[in-house]
Amino acid sequence: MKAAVVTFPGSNCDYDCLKSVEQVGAEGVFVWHRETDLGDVDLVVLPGGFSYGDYLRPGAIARFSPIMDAVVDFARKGGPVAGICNGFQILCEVGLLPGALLRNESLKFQSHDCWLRVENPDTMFTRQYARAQVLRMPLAHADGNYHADMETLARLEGENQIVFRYVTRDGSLGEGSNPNGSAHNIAGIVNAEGNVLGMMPHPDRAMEEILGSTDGVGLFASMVDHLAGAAS
Amino acid sequence: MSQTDDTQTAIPHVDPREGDPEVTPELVAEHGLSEDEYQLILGILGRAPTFTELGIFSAMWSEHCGYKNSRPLLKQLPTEAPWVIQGPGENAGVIDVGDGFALAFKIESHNHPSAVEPYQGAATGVGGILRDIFTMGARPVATLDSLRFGDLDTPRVRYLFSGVVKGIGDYGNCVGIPNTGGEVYFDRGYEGNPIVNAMCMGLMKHEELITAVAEGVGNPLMAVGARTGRDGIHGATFASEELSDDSDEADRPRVQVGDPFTEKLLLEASLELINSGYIVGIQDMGAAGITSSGSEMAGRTGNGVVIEMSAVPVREPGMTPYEILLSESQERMLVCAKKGHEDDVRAILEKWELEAEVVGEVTEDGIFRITENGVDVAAIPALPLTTACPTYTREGIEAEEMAGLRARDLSEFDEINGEVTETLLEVMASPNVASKRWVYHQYDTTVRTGSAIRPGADAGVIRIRGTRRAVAATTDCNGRFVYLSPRRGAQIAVAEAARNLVCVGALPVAITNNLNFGNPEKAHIYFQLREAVLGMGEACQVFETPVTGGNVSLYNETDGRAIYPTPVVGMIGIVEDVDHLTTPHFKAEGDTVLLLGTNRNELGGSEFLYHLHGEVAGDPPALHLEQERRLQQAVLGMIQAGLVQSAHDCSEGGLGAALTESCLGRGEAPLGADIRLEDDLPIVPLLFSESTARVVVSCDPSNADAIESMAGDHGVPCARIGTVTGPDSPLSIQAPGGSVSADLEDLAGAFFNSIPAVMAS
Amino acid sequence: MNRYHLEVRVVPRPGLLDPQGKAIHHSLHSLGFTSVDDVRVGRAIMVDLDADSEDQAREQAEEMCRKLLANPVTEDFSIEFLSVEELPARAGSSEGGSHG
Amino acid sequence: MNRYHLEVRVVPRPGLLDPQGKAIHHSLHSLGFTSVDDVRVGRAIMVDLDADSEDQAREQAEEMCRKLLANPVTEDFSIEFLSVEELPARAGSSEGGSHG
Ligand SMILES: Nc1ncnc2c1ncn2[C@@H]1O[C@H](COP(=O)(O)OP(=O)(O)O)[C@@H](O)[C@H]1O
Ligand SMILES: [Mg+2]
Repeated sequence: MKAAVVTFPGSNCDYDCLKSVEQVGAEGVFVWHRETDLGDVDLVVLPGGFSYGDYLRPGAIARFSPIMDAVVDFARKGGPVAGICNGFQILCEVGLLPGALLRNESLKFQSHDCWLRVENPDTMFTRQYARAQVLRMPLAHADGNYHADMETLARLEGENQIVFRYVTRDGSLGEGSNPNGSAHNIAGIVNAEGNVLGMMPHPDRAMEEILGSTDGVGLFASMVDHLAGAAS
Repeated sequence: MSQTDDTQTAIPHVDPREGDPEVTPELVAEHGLSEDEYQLILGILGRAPTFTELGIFSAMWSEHCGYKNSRPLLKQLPTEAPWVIQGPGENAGVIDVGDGFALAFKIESHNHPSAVEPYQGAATGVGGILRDIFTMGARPVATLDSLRFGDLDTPRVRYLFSGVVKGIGDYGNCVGIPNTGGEVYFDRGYEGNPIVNAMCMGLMKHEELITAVAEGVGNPLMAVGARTGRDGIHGATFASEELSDDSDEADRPRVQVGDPFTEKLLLEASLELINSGYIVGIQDMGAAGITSSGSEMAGRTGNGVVIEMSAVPVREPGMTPYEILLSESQERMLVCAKKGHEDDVRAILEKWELEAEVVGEVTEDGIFRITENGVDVAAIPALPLTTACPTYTREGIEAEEMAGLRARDLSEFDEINGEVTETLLEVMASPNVASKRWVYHQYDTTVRTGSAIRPGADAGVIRIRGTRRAVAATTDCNGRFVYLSPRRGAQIAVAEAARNLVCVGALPVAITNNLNFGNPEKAHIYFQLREAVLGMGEACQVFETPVTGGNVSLYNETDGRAIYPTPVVGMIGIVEDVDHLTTPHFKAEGDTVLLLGTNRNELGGSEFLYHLHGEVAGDPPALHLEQERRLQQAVLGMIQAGLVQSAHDCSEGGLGAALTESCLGRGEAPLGADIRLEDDLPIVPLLFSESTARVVVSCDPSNADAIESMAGDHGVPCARIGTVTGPDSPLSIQAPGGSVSADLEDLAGAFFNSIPAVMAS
Repeated sequence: MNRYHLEVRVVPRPGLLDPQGKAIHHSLHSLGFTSVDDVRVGRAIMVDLDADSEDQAREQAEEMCRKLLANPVTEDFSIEFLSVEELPARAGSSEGGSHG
Repeated sequence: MNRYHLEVRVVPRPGLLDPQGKAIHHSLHSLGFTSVDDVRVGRAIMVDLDADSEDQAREQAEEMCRKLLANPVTEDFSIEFLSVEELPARAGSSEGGSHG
């Protein structure tokens, strides 16, 4: 099983994502943004970082990278695409996911652990998690404040497209649960077809005990799981 | 390779350049060169320098590049150990960290630029130190930042503080280098003259090490990365001038703007270049830009270089050789490539969307030669340019008031009328003791998944993937101690750094340092500098932590007022096995709490005195280097033997703060503690003296005996002072001189919220 | 062929929360500027652009905004011409404005 | 008393590197907008302000820039009036413009 990790100029979590897919048994390959062909890969990860320095808007320039046509094509054909942090921002800019990620309410870059509640365990990205399971992962971004218009939010809610929500340590939506001002505490969503995921927190940084959490393993394992199932 | 003596005889004549000003005594003075220094230049050239040459000398012989005042002192520092691979003199020091890995590390100051423009000043400081590391062939794995500001109660200071922190964060976050620690102090002693020191460490395999040399006559020199603009002209000399009130105005055109995105590309491209084998040397165009990189790369080998100005990619039209040579535009490198591989080098840079242009070549005549459209505009023997800079050993006399200040009797503060608990809360809320979370939550601390211990412990730790090992790093310096007693203060800085490292389970192995001082031409400042360097050297001997490099920032004065002498110590430690990693926080109810070391009545220079009484006075805590050494060996032994659950040293805020921090941890799962102290000291000095050689550890009760006997073996005092209690219990301290009972929530409020609250105002 | 100096102004959609504007509004008040009644913060993108006519320049600028400079989900844009200078005609310059 | 809608335009000082402008310029070119010749990026701060006269409004806006909106070391600012509406006179409104 082969996973492409796309490297844009300014990506800096590409290495972490490669390690993550390898840890769950996939073969990871870096794909440079100037390529126009993903090769024979089974899943695509758009890693975090500061593609093009986040200049103008995070993801605004990267979404025009040559490789993105191939990524969009891969997604439209139903291939699993996961965008983490800057990857999420790119997916919104290119239109594979609805909405946009605005500057954090604090107006600051925020770097600390956060807690996520699994809202929808029935996706190819979350099948190894339990519903309402609370996960611990680092977040590290300045623009993670998810925004979409009312209809879109209603649709996301109605169609179970909200996969992860920010919660407090004990799993509640109460005070202090929302680190960046995201609408409906949204931390991660999938597209209507369920094969494109975007999330701001970093499962790729929650893969080993020594890093403080292994809660990210389930996300990468779920994808591999799903593909293995599809294959057999 | 040619000898310098025969090049001396062959200095080419150089005609003054059309349109350049005439070199007059006034102009020489404006360039910060003394009459004697000018005579020296005449001797080296055998003729008068051109305007361009004058600029070159003034930059290379500035304090920043030439270490005029500090070199003789720095010579006294210990620099050698079996594990030191690269000592002072290169872009960064390098040590062996085991399993075939080497660590490059260095600290650099950007005090003056940050005082003028905090955001860009701090950002470009980070950019510079990153380049120093990856030009050695190492991939940066962590940064640290050591900061000093005035008291937080003025808008100006809050502006500087938030600007500096944002600048450091935005740059490092974008390049993708985790921050793993640092320090921040607020004290009127830094009013108007903040200190911004950035440290970086990078990992490499031994064979990946490369140095900054221009070797192989005929090899091309290539300018790589960003284009050259008029930024920071004379930044190097400017970094060695006192600030005055109007500096905001005066320094405008000099502000350099950082481009972390280009830096990230440059980082990846440089490491790829170095591994490609297409180049022989590479150096950052840092202070004094092409001038220092070009002449130093040549000077190191005895070769010469010739550089053609019209070949240098510029950002603005009409730049003169003088401007191009002294520009400090960021994110640029000078590369010495292997002849015939120019296109291979270009191809790698092209992949990373960067420029690389051949601007010159290595010559055999030992001359640093600059041409403009083929015409010489400067020709200076490289070796004397980089090494003949005169040095000064000045007279140092301690200011009279100091003896009196040290002798100040502090017994009046021994007792508190009122609740000791209240005082503890006040001390915990003091910005110098309070959590620096507001700062490091703006820094990416987890990118590249190496961070085994993030900021918030005694030291930061980065694991080495594929091994059991890890490297720990910390920066420390209590400027008040150094101010009151320079020699001991500097020793304490080294001792605390080492103590911080052993507390996380690391063996201290080497330091880099940043000497932040006032104007050394003043006798009392030179005294501080000399004594501090002496003290640092003495301590480094005892702890076996040689100095592999550092940075000197002098003239840190505003309107004649100097900062506290601040010799920041950046120390590296090696963790043999990640299983040894230890944090300051109590882990389990029922664990036994022990204090290693001795409590003393030593309030001198303490945060208690400053925060509650506005005084910086008294004799700083005593330091017995051998005792401190034994304590640290004992602590490390206990940790490696797996006996302790937590370890935390006592520093700012004393034992009271150390116990509180151990209870609170990161605020997630605080635990109370029931502490009983036997010492018959008055309560204030007992809780708030910042005596050295003390560490609070907690352990499973079954290990307490083993810890005591191990302490005994090392001749280290050890007392069981209590037990860890539950999450709903307070921190309670009983002592002959008084008692404390503080709810964890109150302590947490004071400790975690005080800086955010001030910054929100 | 002329060179047009124009400003592309990209501002957050009305109704969209603008934390940056809110923060500035707040600090202005605490600085005593109590007569300030609303603040919104956007980007001012200063573009120098070669085109044969103002219409052509505007058309190009608008397409830049739709494609890259503004995010339709969250931002509105407006274009303002600041100044113009004539360029010495040069071969091929009329293609200056073409783009795929 | 009128309400002035104005734009405070804050742009990087000439000569200073503008990494963001550089990146956008580069991107516009690769998108085919080859007639773009320079791009600099600043902030467009849209301010609604109550004052008795345009002069008074301008004076206030300029002081805001000096005190808060622009960084004198790295940025230049300019002020542009977009529109104005008259406000029903209300007591004390004339103090609207006062500030320390
Ligand atoms: N400027 C900073 N950047 C990053 N981390 C910081 C900074 N200042 C303080 N810290 C972190 O906060 C913790 C406490 O700092 P400090 O009180 O200086 O520790 P210590 O007294 O043990 O040296 C440490 O983990 C330190 O790394
Ligand atoms: Mg400590």
